[in-house]
Amino acid sequence: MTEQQLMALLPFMVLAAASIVIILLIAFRQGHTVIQVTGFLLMCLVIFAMWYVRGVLPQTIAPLLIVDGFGALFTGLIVFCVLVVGLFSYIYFEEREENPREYYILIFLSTLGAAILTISRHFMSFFIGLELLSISLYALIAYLRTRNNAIEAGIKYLVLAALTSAFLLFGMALIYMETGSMDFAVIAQRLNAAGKSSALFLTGFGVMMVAVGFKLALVPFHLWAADVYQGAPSPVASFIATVSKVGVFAVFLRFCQELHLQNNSAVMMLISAVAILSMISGNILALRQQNLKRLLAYSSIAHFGYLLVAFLPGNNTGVEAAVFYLTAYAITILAAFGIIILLSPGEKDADSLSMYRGLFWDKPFMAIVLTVALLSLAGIPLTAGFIGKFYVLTAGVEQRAWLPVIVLVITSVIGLYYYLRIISTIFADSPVTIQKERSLNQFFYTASYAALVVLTLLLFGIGVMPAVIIQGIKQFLVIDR
Amino acid sequence: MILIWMIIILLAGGILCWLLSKSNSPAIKWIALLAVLIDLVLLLNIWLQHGQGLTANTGNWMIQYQSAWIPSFGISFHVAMDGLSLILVMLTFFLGTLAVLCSWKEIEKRAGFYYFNLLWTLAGITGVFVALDLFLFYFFWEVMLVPMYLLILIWGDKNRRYAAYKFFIFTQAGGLLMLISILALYFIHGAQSGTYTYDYLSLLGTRIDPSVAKWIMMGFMIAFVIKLPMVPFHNWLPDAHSEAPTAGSLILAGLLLKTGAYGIIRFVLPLFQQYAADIAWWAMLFGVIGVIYGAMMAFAQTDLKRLIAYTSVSHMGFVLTGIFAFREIAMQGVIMQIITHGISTGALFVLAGMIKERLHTRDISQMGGLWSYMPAMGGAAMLFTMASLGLPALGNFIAEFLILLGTFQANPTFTVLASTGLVFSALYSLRLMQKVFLGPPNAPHKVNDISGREFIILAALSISIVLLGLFPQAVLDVAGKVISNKLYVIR
Amino acid sequence: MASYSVLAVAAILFTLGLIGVLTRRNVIFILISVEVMLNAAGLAFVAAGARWGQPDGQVMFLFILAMAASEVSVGLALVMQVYHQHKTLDVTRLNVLKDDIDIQEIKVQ
Amino acid sequence: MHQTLSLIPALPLAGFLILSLLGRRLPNRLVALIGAGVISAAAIIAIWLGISFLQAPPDSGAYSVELWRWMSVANFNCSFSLHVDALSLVFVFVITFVGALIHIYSAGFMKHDRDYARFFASMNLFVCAMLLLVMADNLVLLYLGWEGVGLCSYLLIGFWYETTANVQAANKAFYITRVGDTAMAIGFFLLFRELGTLDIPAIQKLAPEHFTSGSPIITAIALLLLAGGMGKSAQVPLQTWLPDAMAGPSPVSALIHAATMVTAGVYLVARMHVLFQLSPLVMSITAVIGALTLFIAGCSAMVQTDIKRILAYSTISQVGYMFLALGVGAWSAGVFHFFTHAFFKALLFLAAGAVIESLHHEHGIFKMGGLKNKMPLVFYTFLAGAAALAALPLITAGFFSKDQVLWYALSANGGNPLLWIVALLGAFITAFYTTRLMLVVFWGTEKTHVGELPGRLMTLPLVILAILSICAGFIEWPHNMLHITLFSDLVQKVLPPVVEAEPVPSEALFQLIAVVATFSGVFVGYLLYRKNTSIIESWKQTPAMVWLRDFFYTGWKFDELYNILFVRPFVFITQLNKQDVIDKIYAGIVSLFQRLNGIFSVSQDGSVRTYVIGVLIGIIFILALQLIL
Repeated sequence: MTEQQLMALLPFMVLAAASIVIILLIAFRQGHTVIQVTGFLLMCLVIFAMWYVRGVLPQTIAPLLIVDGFGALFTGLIVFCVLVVGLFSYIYFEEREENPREYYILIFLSTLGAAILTISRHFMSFFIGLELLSISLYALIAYLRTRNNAIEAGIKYLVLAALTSAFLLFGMALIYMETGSMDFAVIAQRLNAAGKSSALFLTGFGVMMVAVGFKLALVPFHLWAADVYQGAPSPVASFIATVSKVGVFAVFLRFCQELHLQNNSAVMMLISAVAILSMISGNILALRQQNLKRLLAYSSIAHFGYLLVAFLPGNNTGVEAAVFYLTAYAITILAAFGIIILLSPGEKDADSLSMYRGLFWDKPFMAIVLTVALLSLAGIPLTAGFIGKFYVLTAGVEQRAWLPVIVLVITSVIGLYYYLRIISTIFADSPVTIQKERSLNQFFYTASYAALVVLTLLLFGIGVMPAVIIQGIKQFLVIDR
Repeated sequence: MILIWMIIILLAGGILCWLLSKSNSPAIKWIALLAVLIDLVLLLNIWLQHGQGLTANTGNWMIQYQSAWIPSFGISFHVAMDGLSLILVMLTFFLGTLAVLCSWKEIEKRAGFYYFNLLWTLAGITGVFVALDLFLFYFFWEVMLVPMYLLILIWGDKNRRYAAYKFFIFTQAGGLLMLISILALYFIHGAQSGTYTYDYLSLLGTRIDPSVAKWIMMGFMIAFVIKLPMVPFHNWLPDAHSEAPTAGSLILAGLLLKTGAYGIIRFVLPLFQQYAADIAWWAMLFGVIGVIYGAMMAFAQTDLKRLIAYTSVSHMGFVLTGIFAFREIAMQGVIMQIITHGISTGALFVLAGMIKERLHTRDISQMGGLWSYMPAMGGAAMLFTMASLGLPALGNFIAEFLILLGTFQANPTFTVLASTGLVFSALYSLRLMQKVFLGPPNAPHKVNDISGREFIILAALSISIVLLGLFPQAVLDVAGKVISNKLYVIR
Repeated sequence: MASYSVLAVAAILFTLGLIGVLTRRNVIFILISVEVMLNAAGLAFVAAGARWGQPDGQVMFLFILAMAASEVSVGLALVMQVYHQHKTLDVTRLNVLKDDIDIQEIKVQ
Repeated sequence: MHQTLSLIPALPLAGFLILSLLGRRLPNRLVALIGAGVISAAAIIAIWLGISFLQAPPDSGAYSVELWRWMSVANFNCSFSLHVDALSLVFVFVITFVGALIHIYSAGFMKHDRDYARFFASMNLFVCAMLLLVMADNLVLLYLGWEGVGLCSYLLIGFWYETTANVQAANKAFYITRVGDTAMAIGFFLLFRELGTLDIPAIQKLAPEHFTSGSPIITAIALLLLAGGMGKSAQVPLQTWLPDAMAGPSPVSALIHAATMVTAGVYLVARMHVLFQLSPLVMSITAVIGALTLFIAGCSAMVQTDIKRILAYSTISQVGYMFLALGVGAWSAGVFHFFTHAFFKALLFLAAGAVIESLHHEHGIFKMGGLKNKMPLVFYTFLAGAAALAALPLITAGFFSKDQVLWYALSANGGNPLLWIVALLGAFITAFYTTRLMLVVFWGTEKTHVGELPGRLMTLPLVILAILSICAGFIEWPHNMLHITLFSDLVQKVLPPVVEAEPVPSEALFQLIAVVATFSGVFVGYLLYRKNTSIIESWKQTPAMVWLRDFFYTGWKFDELYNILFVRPFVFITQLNKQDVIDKIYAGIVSLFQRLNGIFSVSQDGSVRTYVIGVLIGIIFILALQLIL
């Protein structure tokens, strides 16, 4: 283990340390605020560390991990999301007078899991990261055990997650059986040596797809998404929507990259089929949904369908597109959930659409943020979502993947309808005012508002001046070449 | 650079209005008005500068401005203005000014946000007319959509939600198809020349193999004919027009429809000339169908604004037919039609708005004999109905005459069919006059004639329509050098 | 070749577990069936390791055991809560969260 | 000269602008002064112009002036320019002169109307448009005037717009003429495609070189132009609008629907005679249509009871004479008949207007009667007009023009006996219904009390027109009598002389026959409506006659025919598709997706078991896919 490798792992160590630090703080009877602030600083520290060690990248920590630009990029995105989620969580839990301390342990643990996924190059690290992520998620989802059916959501997620990880393991076992290695690179070599990909390998991959599909909520493994989003506390829901999906997608992308699966017609066929199914059913399911959290769940199903379209080419454009899309998507979804959290009155979440009637005339700021987020999801210009969709389409057209592209277009037209439905509700007359008691801590309100402002500005900024981000992504991605 | 400033002024003005919306002060209106007027003046200045030189050098770009935007995609912020754009932008600002004026009294609640949307729509439209980078074009194409949607959604009439959805979704559906086509073009050109760019001027040279080209062109065409609108893609129009507030209808009819025609002229014909020639027959056919179908629908309507909306369908049918005749005369006619239809139909919508303000209904069966209450408005209405049925000495006649004259050389049969549109237009126009202004007086209460502000609006419109009818050459010259370009016409 | 037959056994086990998950209504039994599936996967790993004469298979199995344990512990905690709140362990009774589309259609004139 | 030329249409235009913009603020007296003044001024200028034209004809044969370049696109150029030759001059004179008289008359006639200004504005606009029509040097400008007069006719027929019937009459007039106009426009397009220009002088020069006589293309062009003319001039089958057009005030009927506008068709055909001469077929069609029209309309005129409708039908039939003349190639005869007809028909309408006004807006002739002594001046002027209409020989203008028409219908090489017989029959009918009108209205017993008599403003024009309808004919005598042919000398600067077919039968004989026909018409009229009216009573019992009367009365049932053929089907279809059928498609799509949504969300039933099944399906699906590939 060279010193450089240690250096490269520094951010992840900090991340791991974070949860321990929190445990200690709790042991020392520190209050919510302290923990919150510490957590915030630690996350900033992670990002700083990432920036600090960028020089030594890429580093391979054989056999399990590889820290390269790719990983750094996704980790950065994940940590950013956690920062925002954490910020929102404070108010959310303060208003519910729950004891939120352990919440932070769990959230940092699962973040660590996601982070490990982004840098894993081996089935074991893949598996460990995934389980770290999901096991802490079970607890997180059910964290507010007395409230809006969190438990039910938790059980559902638990059963299905456990089931699918069994599939994952079995698939891994099959591939291991076939290739005699769990190291992505080695597997790739063996496969090339074998020439054509064997049935056993394909089966294995297919079985693994179940787990991946589950975590990314791809059709037909998407059924849990809506219930869990609805049942889980809003911050956790946003966490699932962003962090866990980013992490899993990262490792999936790396896996396919390493094995050059994009050249494997069977796999591509499978993936595009899944993509098309997800786009269609996601959008159709959302059409008449009245519950905002469920609706976001469905739209996220559709969006990961779009994302797979970008994923299809497997060339640089594809990866860039995917990363960019994820970034835009994460920011958008965080903004949307931020609004939900801030509007949620103490007892329950503000998830029924009727609560947003005429919001614009009551709380213009929030309404604008939400509207921008929705427009971004719908992919309307001036917002990041548009550039994202544009990027994805570019990748798709470049690959001449006409069928998925056409489906993408048609479904996003269908999708327009429900985004417009929310927007028209927001701008409808006769506003209903959501009365919600201001909690004591004004500071965190301003902080959250600030966060929302930042997110919105980011949405616009990326939408109008995407060049900066794209350049950044490119630079990071060249690191691992 | 000046072009950018025009757009920026509108955007900034809009934001300013919005910021002031808390204090529901009259200043808002004035700011909006000022913003548009400044642009109008700037543009007039440009015309005076380049208008003459224009005739000399064959349709070159008067003004160009280009700066990198998203270099990694070869997207640049490239705007330019030639005769065609000049005319259309002129129309934009002219109607924009009137739109602000006719919202003056109509919009009381949430004025700030209203003018924000109004100005941003105008900005988007302006952008569409000057963009020379396909990505930028698409960008503006969508930008003008959202504020328009909000205009309909918030300040619209009873059935506004439905109309707003329909408007947005129809346009977006077309837009995305266009986006795909743009991308395909981008890659094909890149593969050929090695430089990946969205720049219109460099894409012009692209050679595309026929099988693909047909599809790519279809992408563009569908987007544009939905906006135009062409039967059977016209269904968003009657709802949007009839539900939108007066200014909204004015902008929809006067400007948004024109973006479709502009798109076809600017992009489809030059980029895919021979393939455009292949579909010419079908396009003209649908144009003719539009002329007749729209007229018949208009004749049946009882909702004043719906009626006018369907007349737009009919008039735009002439545009489609004229464009695909590939004759210079017809193309000039199309340009004239774009302008004059904008003015005449816009004026009719303004009048409809005024009537609605007074009678609180759009149902013409509840009107009648209004002339005896408001002779002045009646006179104006007479003028514009006559314009819309193509009475000589008014602009629309020049347009339709030139279109038909040119089209006849391309396809006599369709021209004859389209000419029946002249008869049909007489049918619905006179029916409109009869139901609304003539016949036994039938008004719930005493309604008073037009106010000073309304007089200014109507006077401006009337004068321009008459001038266009008597001295069209001024316009024809500006557009002429662009149109006579071999890209647009078959000699 | 032996390893393949072992793999076959694993596959059968896996399927049995899956069937269990499908047929059982009681949360606890479902969890147990999942355990069976996990162990089937573990067995497959061992078989694979045996085939290539590597220890990795066993190592992986250990990981699986650890994970399974932690999973079950969290799972049981949740189960307790479920029983506490709903006075039942029948998963099919846990269906408060679902799509209830109230037919609010846009008017199509 | 150029300025004066442009002044002629410019003055009425100015009048229109002033009156329409601030007419409502001006006192009636001033309005009348402006309205009538501008036209009179234009008339004076026109007369002066005519005189100078006669004294020193321009070597080009026409005064012309280009005001500005209107449109020039590619090879299509047309300028806004006026062109006055002998033919135009005749029309300009009639339009301005008769127009001026009618304006003066209106000043008195309309004085009780609250929309005084609007009336004069529209009238001025009409005169302006009509002048542009006849002075245009290219067909586009002509079309401008053409549509302009259409508009004014629409405005003035529906002048009393508060009565729905009037508005409908106005619409009807506009629709039907519009049909003709559209045909004409198509003719223009065709012409442009062939010759590449729409300038009238150019056409007259190019056409003979370009077209071979009787070629289908020239026939098509001529036919289309003719259709336009038929629309405006109310020739069969587009005549049905004119009788209804009587809904307008009487001066309007006099000016637009008798003297000027309805003869626009005559002008067009005469103006485009080059094209028509190239297509003998169309020439004969024109003649036949003229003959048909004059007969059909004459029959209807015999049984009308509304004084104005009688005159309206007689107008149609007189214009039919003009078309007949043009059709057989007797150009100057046709134009000459227009010339005389303008005077006496305008006179008749104005006089009728005076009668109606004095009888409290009573239109039915059988409610009138015995006015001979009650309003003598109107009676004498009316008599003069009626005599001219009936073409009493040698003492009326009508005779001189109609005689020529009859004669050439037979003798011109385009003519033939059949046409002549029909025309003769027409002459008989005309004489008959004129007599009937006179007798019923002015003789017999008074049935309605006579109100105030027309003032000086109204009587003066009557007198002038009466004189003219007697004397206007003396400038052109049948050439077998004394040899005065001023008129034909003038117009034959433009129009070709009539070509007579050989051998020419003895003219006097046929003139005699015609005279006999006329007098017999008068006599029959006298017999039926004065001598013993019992015959009519007996006819009222016989169903055949009743049916015939009804058939004629309704204008040969053309309206019903058109209702069944065009109006009802059109309205039916449009009403059928009121809710755009295409909209259904999109509605269908929407509901389809809403159904799909319903179906999909069944899977979201919240039970873990379902979700596990979902996973199972997924894995099966995946493996199946793997197997397939």
